[in-house]
Amino acid sequence: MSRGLRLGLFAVSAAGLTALLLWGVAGLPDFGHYRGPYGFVLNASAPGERHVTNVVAAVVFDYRGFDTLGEEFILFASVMGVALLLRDVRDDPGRRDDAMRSDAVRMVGLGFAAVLLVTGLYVVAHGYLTPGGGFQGGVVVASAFILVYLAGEYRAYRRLTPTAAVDVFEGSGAGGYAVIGVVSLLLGSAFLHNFGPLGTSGTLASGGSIAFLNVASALEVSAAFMLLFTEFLEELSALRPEARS
Amino acid sequence: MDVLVPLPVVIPLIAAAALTAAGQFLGRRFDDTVGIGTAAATAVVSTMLVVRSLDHDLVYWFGGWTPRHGIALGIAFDVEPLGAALAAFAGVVTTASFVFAWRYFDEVGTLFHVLMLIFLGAMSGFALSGDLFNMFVFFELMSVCAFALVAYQVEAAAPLQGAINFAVTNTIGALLVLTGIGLVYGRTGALNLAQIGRALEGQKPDGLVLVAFALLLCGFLVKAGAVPFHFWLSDAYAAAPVPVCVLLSAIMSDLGLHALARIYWPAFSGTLGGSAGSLRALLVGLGVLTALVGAAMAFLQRDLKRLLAFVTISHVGVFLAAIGLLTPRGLAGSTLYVITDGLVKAALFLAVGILIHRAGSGDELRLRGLGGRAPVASIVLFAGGLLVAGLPPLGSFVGWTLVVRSSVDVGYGWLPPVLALAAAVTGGTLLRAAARIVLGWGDEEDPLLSHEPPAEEEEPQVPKSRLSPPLLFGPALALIVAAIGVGFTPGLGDRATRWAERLEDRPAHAAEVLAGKLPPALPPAPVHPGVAPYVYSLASLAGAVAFALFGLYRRRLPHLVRAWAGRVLEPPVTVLKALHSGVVGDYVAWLTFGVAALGGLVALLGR
Amino acid sequence: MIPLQATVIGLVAVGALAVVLTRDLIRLAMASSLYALLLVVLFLVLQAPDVALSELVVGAVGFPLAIVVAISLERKG
Amino acid sequence: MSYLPYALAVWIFVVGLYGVVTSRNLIHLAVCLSVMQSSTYVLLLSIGYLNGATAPIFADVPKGTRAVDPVVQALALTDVVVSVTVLALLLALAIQVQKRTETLDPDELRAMRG
Repeated sequence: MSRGLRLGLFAVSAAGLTALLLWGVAGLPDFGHYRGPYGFVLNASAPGERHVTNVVAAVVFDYRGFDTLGEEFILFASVMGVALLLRDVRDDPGRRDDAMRSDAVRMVGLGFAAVLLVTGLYVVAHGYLTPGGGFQGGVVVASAFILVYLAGEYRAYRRLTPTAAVDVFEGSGAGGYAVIGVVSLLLGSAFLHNFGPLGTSGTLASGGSIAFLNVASALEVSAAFMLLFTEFLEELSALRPEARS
Repeated sequence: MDVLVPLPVVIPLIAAAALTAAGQFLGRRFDDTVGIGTAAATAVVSTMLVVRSLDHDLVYWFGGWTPRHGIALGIAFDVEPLGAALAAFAGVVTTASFVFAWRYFDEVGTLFHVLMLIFLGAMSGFALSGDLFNMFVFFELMSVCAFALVAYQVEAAAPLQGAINFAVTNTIGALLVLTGIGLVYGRTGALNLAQIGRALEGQKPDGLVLVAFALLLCGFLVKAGAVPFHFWLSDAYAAAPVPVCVLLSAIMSDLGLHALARIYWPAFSGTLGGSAGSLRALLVGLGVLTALVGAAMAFLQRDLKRLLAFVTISHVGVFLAAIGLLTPRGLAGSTLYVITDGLVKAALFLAVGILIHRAGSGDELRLRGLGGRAPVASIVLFAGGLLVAGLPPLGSFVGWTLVVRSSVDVGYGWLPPVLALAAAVTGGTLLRAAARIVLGWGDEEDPLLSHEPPAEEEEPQVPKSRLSPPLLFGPALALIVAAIGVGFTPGLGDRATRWAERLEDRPAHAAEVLAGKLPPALPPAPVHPGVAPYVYSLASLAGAVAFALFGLYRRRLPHLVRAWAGRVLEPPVTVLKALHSGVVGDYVAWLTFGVAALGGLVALLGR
Repeated sequence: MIPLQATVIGLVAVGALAVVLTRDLIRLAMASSLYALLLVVLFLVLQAPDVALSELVVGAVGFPLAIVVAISLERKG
Repeated sequence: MSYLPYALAVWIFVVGLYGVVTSRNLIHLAVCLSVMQSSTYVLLLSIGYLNGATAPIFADVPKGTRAVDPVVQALALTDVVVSVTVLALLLALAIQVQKRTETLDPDELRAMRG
């Protein structure tokens, strides 16, 4: 099909699709007048039942915790997939030198990395109290390590994140989430049923299993993003002409 | 709640994670063993679920969040025998694929096994889930694994192109599904299918309901590969390595169709039931179109993997037509057909894998007369061709019987002959290939067929000594035998109809899911097929032989006939070939067209 | 609907169009980062801080990655 | 006016689709696909929004405060992850395409047709 023909077909179809979608959304309740019931029921019951202040976290890790298991494995599978697709350019990291950067850049970069690491851990830890949680905090923790790389400390980065070890974290994070569910089964209740003490709302020691699932998720996400970065950065450094010589 | 229910998902996922964490420290044989063991265990657990759900559904609430006052708080798995059978089937095919792939992929360590296991877990979850958004999650999980597995052979351009076309179209399909979910949620405030059904019950379908249903329909049809959403499928399946093709072709496409039934009956039948007649016409029409386009394109291929991909599309059309009849018999027949036919297609893909391995090519013309190098593959090719053409009473004949009966029940007596024609063409194509490869019949060149596939770099070259024959041949033979055997299970068709009835009885199903009220067990529903299914099957078998001979000896026809046939057939063939351009922009344009057209028809017919 | 929400909605609408129409890769990377930030603001005014934080970390990490990849590929190509 | 956020979601979806259909560069195509994906976040979050309500986080708020729907937010979180994974896979594919065929134009990929 020529590009003109394709564009014509698309233009006609897209007009129809737009009309269709607009007709569909016109049947929704007016913006700002959500009628429930699902979310409202959870808003009313979650703080009392689950002793968490962030209901979104309760939905993510408990009421709909099984979705999150799937989500963890989507990320996990995509990391494995990217590793499969980019497997042909694994050069030996030991032979490559660090890029030349000024000491100031290094110091600032490493300082930022430390700040990011602490921030990330904080975001993870308070996930069921305030906005944030395993996913968001995990990405921030991973980006702390990336900053080490960007600051020019390639060898330090590789020492901090040897692929074999990160693989272990990745596997135990994703697998750990599922294993926590299996623990519930072994205790005789439903998969992913809460078994930890609920604790006092508003403190870190609250939420029961949510806390464990949150940590497993953070482990998986930070390892996943580190692996993704390593794969792409290796690929790029292989593309750089100076790295080949 | 039955403790087995989460296991078909959880076992493969935990095994995949453990393999990632520990596999790099252990040997290759360990990976293979874990893969086979896990897939087999999953198949066994899913089979146990079929048995346990024979009398009533197994409803499982994750986290123990049972519904309160009819409002679902958590996610439910709703295990019924047909869905559990599909999950068990996925486990069986994955096991066969792992056995075939024993030390097949040397360079990638654990990655192949990890992705295949996650893929298996995702398929099980997709087949069992009773929650709309949870289905989307497993839909995406299947996709992500499949994208990467298709592009396994990154050195060649074709797998990359196939994976890109696959990834882009299926991601858009998933977005259509998600938009549909959003609309449904905005209206009903529910994600559980039974609860959605109760909320929509008895309402006159308005724009939102019709559009939401159309979006979900189109999204799942993209995954299934129905016309005009099918273009990605032939590119992806032709480029994927054989052990992956087996899974994609035998089960993934058909799961999309089963999802349609699982969504339509519990959630939408209460509001769209009034226009079921027009909806039936739409779905059956689309199914027939898909069956014929797929069959015609299959006939034009010489690359055996691409040929089988188009056979898959044709069969998706048959199943869509059967499910689209919107009767219990249609659904039961379609599911039985999916499983028996999936076993055959898996065996055929493995036979192609054996040919590539033993004779160095997957190209029909280049393999002419070389079948002797792989006798087992030759047997499988012939048997598969006959089974696809419809050899009564073997293989998919049980499902076929139900489909024929159901078509007559709803006044679609014209449907079985048309589907038999599609079976004749696909079966004929396979018999043509088998005769050419094994017996050396036909010409050495055939300009009608598409271009020669790129040189055989698509399969990893494994040293011949490394693969012991039983591991190579065993799975293909076992699958063919299983396909023949399933048809002999006594009373299968009668029982399957009852299982489908349970899914389609919306009020009883909702009471069971949301309030735990078990329905009474029903006795089997006898089918009494009469002679019609035999007649159609024998006719399609005869047609298949005729098509095979036509494909092989077309040039020996009288000159006048050839000239006339050329003038009539050439324009549509050229157009059909040109439409499958391999360009992702074209495919997305067709996808947009399909959504607009189908959505428009649903809107017109549903009101 | 408050004016703030309407304003942000308008900006996001323009942002999406801008991203799609940008064909130069380096500008595309910048446009998409900006678009991610606009989405963060939209999610905040829709009272969804968790999603906003997610989009922020992904926009701050994912899109820059796309930038680096894009630039390197183009320089090489 | 009260349907504006929903219309925005439709707009983003169609605009992104236009980008995908016309794209001459796989990286641009991947970004357009994530733009399309953002339409679903907008749709979900607008559906669950409630006038004058707070976020569903009950730290330091008086009891009985109305909050927006937490479920759509959980769905959107999953959606964000899906978007990232698809972007990562498509970029990896794009890198390989560039290496094998020296082009990023999807229209130039002609290994399979007919």
